Amino acid sequence: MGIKTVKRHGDTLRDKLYIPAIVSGMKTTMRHFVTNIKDNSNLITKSYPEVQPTDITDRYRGVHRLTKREDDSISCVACYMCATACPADCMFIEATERTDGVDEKMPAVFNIDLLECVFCGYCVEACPCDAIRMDTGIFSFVADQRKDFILSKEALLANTRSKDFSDD
Amino acid sequence: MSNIVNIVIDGKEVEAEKGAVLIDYLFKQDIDIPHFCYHPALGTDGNCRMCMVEIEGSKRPQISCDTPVKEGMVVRTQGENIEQVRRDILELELINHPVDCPTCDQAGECKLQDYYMAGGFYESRLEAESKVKAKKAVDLGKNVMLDQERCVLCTRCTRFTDEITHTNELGIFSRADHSVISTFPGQELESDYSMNIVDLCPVGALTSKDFRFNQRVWFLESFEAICSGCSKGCSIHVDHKKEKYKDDQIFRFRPREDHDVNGYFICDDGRLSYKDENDNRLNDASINQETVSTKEALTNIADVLTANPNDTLLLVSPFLSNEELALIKEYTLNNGTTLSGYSPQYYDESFADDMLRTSDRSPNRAGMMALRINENEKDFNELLSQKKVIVVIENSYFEDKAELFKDKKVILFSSKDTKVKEFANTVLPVASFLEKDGSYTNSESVTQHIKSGIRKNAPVGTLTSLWKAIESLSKEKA
Amino acid sequence: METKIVSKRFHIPESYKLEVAKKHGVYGSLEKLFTMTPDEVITAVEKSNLRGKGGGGASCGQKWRYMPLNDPRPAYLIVNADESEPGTFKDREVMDKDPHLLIEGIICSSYAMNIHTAYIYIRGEYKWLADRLNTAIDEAYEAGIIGETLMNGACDFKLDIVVHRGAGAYICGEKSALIESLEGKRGHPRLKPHQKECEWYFGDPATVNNVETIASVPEIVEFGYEAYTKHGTPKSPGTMLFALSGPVKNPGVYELAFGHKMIDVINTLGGGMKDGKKLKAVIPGGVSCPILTADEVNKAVLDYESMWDIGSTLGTGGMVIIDEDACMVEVAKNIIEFYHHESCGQCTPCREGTGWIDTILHKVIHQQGKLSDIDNISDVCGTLNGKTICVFAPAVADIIGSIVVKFRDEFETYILNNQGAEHE
Amino acid sequence: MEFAAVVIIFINILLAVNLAVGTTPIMVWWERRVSGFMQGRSGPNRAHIGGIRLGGLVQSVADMIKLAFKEDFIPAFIKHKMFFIMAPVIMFICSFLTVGVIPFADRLVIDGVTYTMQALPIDLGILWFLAFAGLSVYGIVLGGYASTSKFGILSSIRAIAQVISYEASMGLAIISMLIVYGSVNLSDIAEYQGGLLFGFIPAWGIIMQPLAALIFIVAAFAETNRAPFDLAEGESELVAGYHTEYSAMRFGLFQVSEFAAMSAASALIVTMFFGGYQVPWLNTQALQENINIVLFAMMIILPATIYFFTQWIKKNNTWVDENDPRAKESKILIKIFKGIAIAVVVILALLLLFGLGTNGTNIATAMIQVSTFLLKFFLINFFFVWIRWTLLRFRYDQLQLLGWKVLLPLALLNIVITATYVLVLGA
Repeated sequence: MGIKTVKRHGDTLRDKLYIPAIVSGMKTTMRHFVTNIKDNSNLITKSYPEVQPTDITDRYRGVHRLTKREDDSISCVACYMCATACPADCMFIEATERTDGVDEKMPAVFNIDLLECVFCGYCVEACPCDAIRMDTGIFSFVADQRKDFILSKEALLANTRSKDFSDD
Repeated sequence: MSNIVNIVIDGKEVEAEKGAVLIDYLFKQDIDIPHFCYHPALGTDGNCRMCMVEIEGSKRPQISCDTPVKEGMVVRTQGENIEQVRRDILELELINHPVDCPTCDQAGECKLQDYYMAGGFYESRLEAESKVKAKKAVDLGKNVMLDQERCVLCTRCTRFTDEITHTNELGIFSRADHSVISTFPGQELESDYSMNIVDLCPVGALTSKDFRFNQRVWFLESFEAICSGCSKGCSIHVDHKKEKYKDDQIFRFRPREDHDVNGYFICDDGRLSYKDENDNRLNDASINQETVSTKEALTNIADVLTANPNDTLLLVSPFLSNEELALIKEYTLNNGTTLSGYSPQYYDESFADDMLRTSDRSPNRAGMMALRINENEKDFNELLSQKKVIVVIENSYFEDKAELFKDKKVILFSSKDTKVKEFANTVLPVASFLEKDGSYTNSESVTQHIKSGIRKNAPVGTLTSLWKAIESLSKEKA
Repeated sequence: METKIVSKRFHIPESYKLEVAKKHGVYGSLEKLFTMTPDEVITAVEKSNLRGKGGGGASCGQKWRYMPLNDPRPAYLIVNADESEPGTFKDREVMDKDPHLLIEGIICSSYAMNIHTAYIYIRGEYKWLADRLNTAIDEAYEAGIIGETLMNGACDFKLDIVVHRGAGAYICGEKSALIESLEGKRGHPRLKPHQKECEWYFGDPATVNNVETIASVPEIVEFGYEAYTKHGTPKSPGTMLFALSGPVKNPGVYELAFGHKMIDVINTLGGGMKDGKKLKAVIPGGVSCPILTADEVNKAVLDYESMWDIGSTLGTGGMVIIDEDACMVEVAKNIIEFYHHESCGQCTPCREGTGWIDTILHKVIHQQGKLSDIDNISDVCGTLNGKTICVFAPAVADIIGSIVVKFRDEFETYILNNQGAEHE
Repeated sequence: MEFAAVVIIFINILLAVNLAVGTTPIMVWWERRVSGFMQGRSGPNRAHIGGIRLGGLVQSVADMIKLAFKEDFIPAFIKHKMFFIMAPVIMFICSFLTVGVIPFADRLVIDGVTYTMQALPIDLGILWFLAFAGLSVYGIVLGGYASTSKFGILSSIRAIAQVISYEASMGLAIISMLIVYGSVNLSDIAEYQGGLLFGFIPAWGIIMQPLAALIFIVAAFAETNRAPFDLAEGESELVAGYHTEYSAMRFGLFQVSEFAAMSAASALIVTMFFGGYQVPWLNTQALQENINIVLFAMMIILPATIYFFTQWIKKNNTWVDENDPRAKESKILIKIFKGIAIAVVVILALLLLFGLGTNGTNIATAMIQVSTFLLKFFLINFFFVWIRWTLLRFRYDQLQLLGWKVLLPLALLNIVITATYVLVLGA
């Protein structure tokens, strides 16, 4: 095997002086500054909300939605896996007997408090039924009361998959 | 001591009792042997074949639940061979199991699930559509639901009804992989102990109608307590949970193994008595029906008690702990008040049976008797007519006898919102049975201690702390 | 070739009737019996090395010795007539053609073990045989052969015989399941005891014997064990009823002394294969024994030890002959369907394993098979073997496992060609 | 007192106050937009009053209003309420007073009376600066300590150690400058830098004493808690350091004093090392002599600059939605700037046409010098911002290492060399 000696970086006088590195860094920032101030049309910043983003990818974790089965009924079986996985404790579920014969359990209440949600997507990973997804592409949610940020089961069911996303 | 023999378990030499069931011995050694059908209360049945161990000298792996301990036995509970055998059998166990843990109440305390996760069968070799289908939600009658698909046919439930309750409601029907557990036609589960089969069931086939879908078990916290449903004082686990934004709430009682008191089981009434703890709570102190602070009520009570100590009757109840009773008893001795423990309303002859249930539906009458607190009816009635101040402490005797309060000053300590409140001059809420620590003596003179794990949002003081406050207030006045 | 001991009256018309049978010497052994002590009878049976004919081949005398002596509890003899194995139909012949021989055997055995009640647990489907037995027993009662005394007072020994019809479960042929069933419970085999002991019927000692075994006892009593051990081989003395079924010219039950070559029996008594087809395989003793290929059949000798040597067992002696036309996949499917249906569902491996193999073979037959299915079947057979309470599951593992191993090529071809007649 | 004196004193104080406080919104805006452009973002550009955004400057106004009207919240766990309240005030006053001694122009002579162009005409200029710059750390210490928060305490400790470390080097760097200038009066120092070195190089501090300049500038960064030495704030470790628990205008005061301190440091750096109010090669005398030429040059340069600026506005100051008032801003601004250009040209032309007189010449000179000073001042401030968005924050041990093991010996060495040079060659 033998031992490979890696030369320690930053030991030369030039490195120790700091000045050359600082100057080159300042050159870089200044170059950006000058370029952008000369012509600011190439800035990455969009003038939101007049200009809406067009580059939200399929992996973007937007506001949640509850999916439906083929017969248009709720997929969720109220297993609480999402609530268990949730690091923010923002999911409030109450289960009930399901009587339509599709399954035996479903949520009576399924609330997500968006103010507490950290959008980590663990609930989506945890769901064994693919019942909760974050593919709505909704990145902006506004309300003027705290209670309006609590999404109910109906609201979550009403959310749909973003049309911008590719069909996979 | 010839009963003790030397055996070797996983290469370790140990001593064991000759003739004992090997699996019992392994449990005692904290060796976890997967098993479904074996249960110490129900004995060996040997049908699940999960508890296989290797025993040197025998050609094939043996089930440890049907192997008596013998001198010189060399047992292996680990190793590639035996684990492969367990995996094989577990795979068969799962081959027709719906694996619907998400909707199964047992998930989290399910043995099959544990073994499944440990074994890592994330893919079945049998396709889902080939699985044998059976009925999913069968109402077995009293308090129990059955899911025939999830059943592993360990027959613990049928053996419970056959051997423990002798009610024989359950049986196995059909053959091979179509075998299902069910009640006999036209029969329902009627036993007063039927919910024990929910605990016995190692999988989610039998679930409690009461607890069904209420909570996932891994959210629950638990502490050890006793049941206050009758003077048997069965040992229980109290499963409770303080949900976000909600108050601490009890979700279920589970029996706790206690060979001095109840063995492995409790009755259904006791099990469902947790509802009394959650419902109908008294939270606010009041003086003459007006809500006041605890402090004001305490001052008021101290005033009344110091004013007429000789004209005061304290009525305690067998729902109080030994410590509380002793405290009040000491108070009466020091202050000249009189004390009674008259509480005939807790007797219910129809409740008793020859298993666990007793006719006295209060947990601590034996403790009250040990403190020599008078329960005599005649004495009580005499005192009641003489005394002008009646202090009722957690005693429901006056629930339907409010007319006895005429011309009297009534002080009520209660954890329940009772009708007596309307006739009482001063009302003070106290912590309920499971919210306080204390010891209780059951009808068989076994004293058990509760250390409460419940944390309410707005804690109401325990009787002990409130009473001490009253005592010190009284002293200030004197 | 045949040695007729049990079947000596089979050819006589109406031999099931008491007077006909009596004319031909039934109950002849009893006179000698009453002169013997019970212990002498057991010793004689022990020395004759009479083996259980129900499939296990355990020594009958030894089994009798397990009955506790001087026990205050009543003892029971239970005759296992729950003959439900495909390919086995010898007990039927005994009960059909010579029921009085069975009664005679019961008398001898009960006398030997001081038993006053004997049960004949008969398969539910054998309704007419149960009737025939009942008629015979009634005749025997009437004639005073059994009842308060034996042979009209020749011996002061009370004996009752009761015929009990099962509800048609194969597993009730297993002795402990049979007793459970007889006790009125679900027919689940019991856990095996840890030392050699007798069976327990409602907590009382009992012994369970096969019909043919019991029917062999009078011969030993009457002529002594020396006469019996003259037949057969030193280790497997005596005779056995062999049943031949399948595409042979003369299928049927033949009593043979042990030690004949299997191929000879098929070719002479069986008259050879029908339509000149070639022999492909034989399942030697009811379908629960490992299958023998044609080559093995040529080597096979009909006694317990020789059969064990070639990796099979003699079982009940019911030989199922399979000719070249038969598809082994379908044979296996047919057999597993039977086992799947008959598994009692008590032990996990058997309950789920039989169903699983059935499902796999169903898929194979319906042209959805994969080559990995063959290994899956072998795997399941491995799990079934030796991990259950009774020997039902090992029997499944034996027959299915041996078919899959010995005819693997055929399975592979079947799956790959995706052919085979549609089964629907 | 004469009217002129009142006006001049008033102007001086106004300049000082504006430099200390009034520049804060501008600096905030400056910081945001410069950092934006450096990072390829645009920075604030939405807030507007009737469509006028002034490139985002209005956002700073909005922020100011917000801070002023926000609830003044003191957490319940704070025990030393007085210290808590005093801390931002101390810090603000110290930073604010520092600017007072900066000369904005040469001594102005009106009607034969000489006026010093300083808000606080004190002779001890540099010492005053050192005193108050050092004192202002008390604000941080008190604030952090009174916050009853571990972040605040940690921040206070860091701030103390940091200020002590760098105060030493800074003082020593100044000493070497004093040896050169021979005075502590900032007006004298600025005046000195009007001369030429070897006859052609402006005698600026930075040219005479580059090492001292470097040390001073680095130390000034540390003194003012600016990146890369903003360990007292250290968002990544300390949330916001000493002002974690502050809100509303108390927080605003901290913010203002930070920028005031920065302004003061900039002003001092300009005065000490970049010639103060001096226009290179044109000292006061030269300016006064050639005032007409200078004005004429300005008459050409200013409109030209404004022309290019309007071109830039036209190109870059746009808005996506044409119906929005903000879309019309460019046109308005261009008109205003054109108006300014015309007005300047007209005024300058009139001045040139009718002559200035002595007082007029002096006032014009002072105005040019004030403008020069402000230009330099803003450039140094830009440098501050530039450094902040380029360099990473130092680690704490690196900070101390740099202070004690590098800057301090260098400063001492510099003093020795300077002193030797001065001794050997004579003053």
